[in-house]
Amino acid sequence: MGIQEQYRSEAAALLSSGEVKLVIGFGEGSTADRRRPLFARTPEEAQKFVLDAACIANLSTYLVTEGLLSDGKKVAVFLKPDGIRSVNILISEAQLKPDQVVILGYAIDKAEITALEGRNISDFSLGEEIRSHTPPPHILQEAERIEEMNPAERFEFWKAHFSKCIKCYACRQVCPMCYCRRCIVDVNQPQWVSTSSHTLGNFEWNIVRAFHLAGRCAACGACDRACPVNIPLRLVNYRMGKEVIDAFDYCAGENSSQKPVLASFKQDDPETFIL
Amino acid sequence: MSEPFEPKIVAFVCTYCTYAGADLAGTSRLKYAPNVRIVRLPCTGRISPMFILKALQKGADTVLVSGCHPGDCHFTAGNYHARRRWTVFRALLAFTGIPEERIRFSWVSAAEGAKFAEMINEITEQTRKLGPFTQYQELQKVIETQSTY
Amino acid sequence: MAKIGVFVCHCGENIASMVDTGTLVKAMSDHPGVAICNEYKYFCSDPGQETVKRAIREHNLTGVVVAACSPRMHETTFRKACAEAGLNPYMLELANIREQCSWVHSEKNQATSKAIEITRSLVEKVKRNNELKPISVPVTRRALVIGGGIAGIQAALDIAGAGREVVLVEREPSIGGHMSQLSETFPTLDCSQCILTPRMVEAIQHPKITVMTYSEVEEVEGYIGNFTAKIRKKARYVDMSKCTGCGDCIQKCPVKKIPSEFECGLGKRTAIYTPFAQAVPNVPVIDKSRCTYFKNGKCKICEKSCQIDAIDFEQQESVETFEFGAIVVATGFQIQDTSVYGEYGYGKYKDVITGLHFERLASASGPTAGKIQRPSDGKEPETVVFIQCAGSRDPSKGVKYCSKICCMYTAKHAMLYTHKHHGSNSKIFYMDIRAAGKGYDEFTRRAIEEDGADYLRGRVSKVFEENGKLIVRGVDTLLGKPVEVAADMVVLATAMTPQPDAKQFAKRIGIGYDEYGFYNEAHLKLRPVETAKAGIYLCGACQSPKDIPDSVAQASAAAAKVLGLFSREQLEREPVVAAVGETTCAGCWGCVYACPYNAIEKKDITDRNGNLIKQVASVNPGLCQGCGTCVTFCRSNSIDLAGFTEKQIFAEVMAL
Amino acid sequence: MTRILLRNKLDDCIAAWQKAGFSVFAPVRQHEMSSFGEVQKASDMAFDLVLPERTIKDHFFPQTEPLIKYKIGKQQIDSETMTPPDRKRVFFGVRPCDASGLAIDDPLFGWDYKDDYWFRRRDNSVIVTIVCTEADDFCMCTSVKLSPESDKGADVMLRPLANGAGWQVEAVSERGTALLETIPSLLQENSEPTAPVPQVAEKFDLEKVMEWLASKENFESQFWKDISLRCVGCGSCTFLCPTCHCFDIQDEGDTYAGIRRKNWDSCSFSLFTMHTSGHNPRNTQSTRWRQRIMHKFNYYRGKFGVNSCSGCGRCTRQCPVDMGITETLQAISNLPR
Amino acid sequence: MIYSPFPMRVVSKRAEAPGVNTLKLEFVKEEDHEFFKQNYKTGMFGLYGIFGEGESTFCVASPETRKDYIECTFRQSGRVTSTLANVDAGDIVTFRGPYGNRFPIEQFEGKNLLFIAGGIALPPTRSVIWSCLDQREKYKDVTIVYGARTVADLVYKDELDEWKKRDDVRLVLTVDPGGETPDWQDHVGFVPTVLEQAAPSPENTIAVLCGPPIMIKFTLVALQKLGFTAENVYTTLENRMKCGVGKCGRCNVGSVYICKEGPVFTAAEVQAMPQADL
Repeated sequence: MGIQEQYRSEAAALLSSGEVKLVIGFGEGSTADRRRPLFARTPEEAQKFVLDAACIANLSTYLVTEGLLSDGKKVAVFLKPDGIRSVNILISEAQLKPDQVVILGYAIDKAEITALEGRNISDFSLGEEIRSHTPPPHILQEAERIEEMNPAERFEFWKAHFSKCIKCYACRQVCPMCYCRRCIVDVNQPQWVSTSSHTLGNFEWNIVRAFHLAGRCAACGACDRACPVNIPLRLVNYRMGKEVIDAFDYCAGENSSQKPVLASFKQDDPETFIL
Repeated sequence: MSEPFEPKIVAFVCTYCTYAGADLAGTSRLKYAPNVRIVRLPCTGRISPMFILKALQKGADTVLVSGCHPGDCHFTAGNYHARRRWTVFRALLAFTGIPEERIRFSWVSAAEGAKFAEMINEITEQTRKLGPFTQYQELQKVIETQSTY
Repeated sequence: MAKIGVFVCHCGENIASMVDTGTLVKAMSDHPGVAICNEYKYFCSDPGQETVKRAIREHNLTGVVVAACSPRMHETTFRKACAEAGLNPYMLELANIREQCSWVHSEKNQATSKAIEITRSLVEKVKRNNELKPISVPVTRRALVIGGGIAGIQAALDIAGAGREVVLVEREPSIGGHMSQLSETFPTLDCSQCILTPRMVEAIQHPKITVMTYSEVEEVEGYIGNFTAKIRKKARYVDMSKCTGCGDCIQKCPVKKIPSEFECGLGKRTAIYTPFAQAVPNVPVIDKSRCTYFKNGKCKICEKSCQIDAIDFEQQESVETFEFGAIVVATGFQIQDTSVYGEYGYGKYKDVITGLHFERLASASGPTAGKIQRPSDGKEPETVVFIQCAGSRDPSKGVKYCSKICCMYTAKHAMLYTHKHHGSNSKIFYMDIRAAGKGYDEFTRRAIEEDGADYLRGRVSKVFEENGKLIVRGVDTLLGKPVEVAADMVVLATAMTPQPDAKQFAKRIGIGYDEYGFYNEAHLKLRPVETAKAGIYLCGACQSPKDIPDSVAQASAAAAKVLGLFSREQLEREPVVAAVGETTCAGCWGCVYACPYNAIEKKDITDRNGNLIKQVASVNPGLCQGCGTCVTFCRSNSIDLAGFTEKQIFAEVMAL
Repeated sequence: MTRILLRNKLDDCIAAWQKAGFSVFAPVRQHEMSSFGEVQKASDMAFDLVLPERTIKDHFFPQTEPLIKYKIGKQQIDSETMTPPDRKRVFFGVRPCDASGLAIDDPLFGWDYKDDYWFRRRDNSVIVTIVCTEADDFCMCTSVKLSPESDKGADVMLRPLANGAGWQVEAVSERGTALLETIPSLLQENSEPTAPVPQVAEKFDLEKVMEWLASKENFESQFWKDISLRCVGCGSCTFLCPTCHCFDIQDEGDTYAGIRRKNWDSCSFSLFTMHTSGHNPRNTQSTRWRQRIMHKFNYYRGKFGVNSCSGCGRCTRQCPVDMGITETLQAISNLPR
Repeated sequence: MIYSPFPMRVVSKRAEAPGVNTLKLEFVKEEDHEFFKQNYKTGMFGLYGIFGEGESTFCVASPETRKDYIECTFRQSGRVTSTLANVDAGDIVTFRGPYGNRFPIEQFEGKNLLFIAGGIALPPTRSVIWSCLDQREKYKDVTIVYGARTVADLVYKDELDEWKKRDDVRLVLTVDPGGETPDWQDHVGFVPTVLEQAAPSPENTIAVLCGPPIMIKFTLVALQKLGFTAENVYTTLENRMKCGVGKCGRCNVGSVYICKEGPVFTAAEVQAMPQADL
């Protein structure tokens, strides 16, 4: 039995036994190479689940949908390691209760897809894997290319990209970490971040979002994929993740009991740049 | 003829250490460059990255952020939290093309009037060398003109 | 719209000579929202304040900016003035155009335009100020005094004398501190023990004072009026409630050769001991590290000797928690480790000693019963060389500051020595004689003129032994000649330094300290006994080197501050505290972790039927100290800090 | 016999238009994104696109538009109305669906109160469409009763020649005729065959959809909740839509001056209809998605006689969760009656 | 240009209730005033603004019979209203409008009028009330039923007194249970209940009903019970608006643009709208 069939029947069993009220997985998409999030509430619907190497979205986003978990019932969700990492972060930020999430874990290695052992978040110890996780080579190369630029070149690079931003907030909406009920860009007293999508306002928005994700990003790349104007958002999030690892030896989502990196400190944190 | 460049430096400081240090520079009648504008906050912990960003947009050529030395925070740990934020924010700005010299961080205690004065002179001088921070300022100018479409 | 009054102070010439106040007034008069802008020579004066008050009333002002000195100087003055004129005192901002403008710049145009920018950004801020009300918090009217030296004892007695409870904590087995080690005290030469012991006894017998010796303050939490302190009582192995202080156990203890700390190693003590004869409480402790029973499991002679079964080898250390309203820190000092002066031979030659050793030698209760004897051979020294500033005022090896007491005690030592040993010869190497204080100069003169102390102005370069004598080689700068003195004993006036753990302790209780570890007062001149942390006060040598009169005076001052605080049941606090916007709080608890005061709690939001809707953060305004760390953390901007709100600072930045 | 414009004449053509005072815009690829941008020569243009990622709407209803500049003074606030630049523009290589989008929005911006910002640009622009020769999986113009060769919203329509050497040229409006008069020498009489128009299958039965939407009882149907479950509430479908026209007005500035701006807004955003009282008529994603569909295929038609969709398919093409109008309307037309 | 507002001078500000203020505004420019005089009819609304903060939508609370000035009453809540609440006489604010449709008061001529309002919704009603009272002879009986949560929340207290004194107006005042003060003389109870007790005749009567959605809902039931038909009940809707001129796409309920086809509707028209979107 392939993993797809295995998970279909497992999802169906979870639903029919009443253990979970909902299974969030993937279904066929509008084209042959697309997969779309699929929500199954009945064992029959669970038969529509698809699980293959095209299932790259991070479905943990849906776990923070307002009101979804407020009834205390459980939800099962198909997650790759980056999704599991997101769940760890969400638990550590009190957005999820560990016992409300059943994880149907899987991993994709090129075209191969394998099932992950364990159903509860505590079954997954991702620490080492995440630490040694490197982004796809093209991202890494691009990030290095930017690091090698001088500030003016870097600015031009981002100016070109951010000038395209239309503030559709797709990056925010697909991001599991963007669960705020009111985003800072929607705060108008005072209006720290302008809603206008001129380049300066776009810099503001993208910098603020990157800062808010620093030390919290699960590196799932959802923002990057969602961006309709192809801004390489992943690069800046990758850079932030690298910074917190290098500076504070902190890797977001290693486990679910971390303290937020920017709400904690060590007395001997590096401060070479401070006069 | 354009006017000679006078750097604009915006400083966000905590009231217990650096602000007091700046006061001490005053009571000691130390002289320093008049290019700095101080925004007083209770603690470095209150200094949000948004302040720095807005100051840069509003025409600051350099932003200075300063507070109590580690261990000396009036609020015990505000500066430790601030330090982490600065580390991250600084890296972020650098990655998006803002030269690191444009944002300066320091610890200045209430007793370090002289350090404050020297530092302002040094930052002013350095900013003079760097020239105006045109990158955001030019984007700001674009906003103020009519629609480009 | 806002009606802001701007008042530009000349501060005499202090501001007006560098800032063109006329230009400033004109600029501010043209600023949107400014209803009136005046200038005056001294706004802090009565007529100046009257002007402000009148303007508030006449123009119905909604906010006031006084462009003058630092808010650290006169914020309170003008807040009061606003309140008297019926304007909420928090609708005031001070634009600092003196300390941070006129005094530090030398070019008038630039200073003026800077003053304009400073003032207008604060006008924009004040437009967005909110009316605030001071927060009332209850005051626990019990004080914690940390340190049982003369300063701590005095503070405790003063507070208790006014009828308030005090817990006096001392980490040594007895209170008394350094003063109990001294022989006679300058400038009156009365016996230190004689004047101290009655105070020690008074303290321990006082119904309002709980003396906790052999105890340390482990942790302090809370805020002014509401501190909680954990105090660790070390195991004494002697039941204090039973012990009569008969001393039988000490007599019988077989371990007798332990160098006594109290005697600076010049005398010996037993494993079960009281540090000195007049110890208060007069209850011995067992030095666990030296006790044969604790080392080998056998002995217990003391237990057998005790007729009332006061020895308790099973005693455990315990931690007690108390609530306090105020804390007086009087943790004292230590003397500097003189071994840094290798050239003086301290540690190498037994007869090179410190001033404190000398005190013990001179003390009637000391190891030599008051006879000045050489530690090496017990002989009475013929010639004693005193080296002043052996540590103080020496930035290269010692400390930069003056330890303040050395000139006096050296003179005293010379005197005592002469009194006890006629025909003796004291030679004192000094840099200056600093004898400012009542009767002090007379005292040093007496040493020179009546008791023949020989003062040599100059530094000592080397002390070495030759033929059983200590050769002190130095220079007499007045004569401009090198000198060599063959001495029998050399006494170093070592520097007074903070306690070895002073910095760690300061961090534990949340007060500031200087580069050495002396504790910082809130203001050197105007608030010398307060720390920056409200409700914690300082006295004695933990703040800076002090002699006994100064320590006692400061102790009484700290006590007065404590009593002032305790005069009310409620305390009004600055309303600069954070508050959470519950509708937008996402409940990520970052603020909870970030808060240095544990002032943020989780709060349940329920619907009308009591069902939990969500949890949000909630700030306890009593605990919040207003640092704003939580505000900066909050991603959804759901927390704000009164007095420094996001709106205010945004406006301030946008006006720059 | 018809006139054709040869591809190798395009540089001359651009030059001629520029000489006549036009700025020329065409699909371009810049910074990893395709959109309409100003071009100087033919090689700047990206012809190989089925459709640029960004719509031509950007140039008529920009994402952020300054309306009024104000200065805050002590006694008064000076304000100055800002207007779009008065420049003549040719949009070359517009796809019929994008051009239709403009035509669809015209009545909205024109009814009763005329939106000068839109019409000043419309009146100064000439739209040169190129009939599609390719369609992708997402194209759905035929489903909304338009076609790859629709001339709606166009001033000049070009049909690619089968040999790829150029286009057959046809003016479909007065403005178009006038534009062609600036390049008479570049056009030649010819009767080359044109490339075939792609067959775009109809993906749903529009009549059935409209009927279902018009029926009141369906407004509260569970259908809306089910179909929109995965919608994450971003605005990418609306912002990339050639007909979506919702906006916000915001003041942006500092203490002394600022600009009142008109910025794109989206009915997908949860705060879009939030009252200050906290009441939100459309407080769930399903009601917002319903609004979007209803607005496009029921309300708009009720008001202006036309559906507010030109079938470009961008909403689906760009959706991060693979939603879009097509899927919803397909589902509606497949609902059992 | 379409989004350019008229500058207006604040003549006076009056505090009505906690957080509720009335501004009286006059036109700075005569041509703007002319435009207003020609176009304003009772029921229309405008966008009141302050440069630097933005614009906020509410009705014109002054009647079409008094066009020398504009009055508006609003509750302080958002960024704009908070700033508007802080203006003083002499300050300049802006007004864009008048927009929307109107109460067709000439169709009300010769009929009895019943005005029902709750809380902060008296302002739009007040515009119609005065428009009718200023030509009192054209209408028959006038009844006003007004309720608020507490006594303090009642707005236009002076005018309530004035109406109370008039013998050609029947004023029924009420506050919600618990909202009364010791010296409260009038009714205690919710508007629908008090309305039923007051029992105005539906005969030849037009009802104008304004209030929060929940009050409208229950009051409509009460009116039906009393025999009113939905066609004879007028109300006004206030949705979030940004443009006011049918462009920004925010205010529509179904195919109706509140800003253009509204804000005044008969209850029958409102009932035809998709209720869930209200």
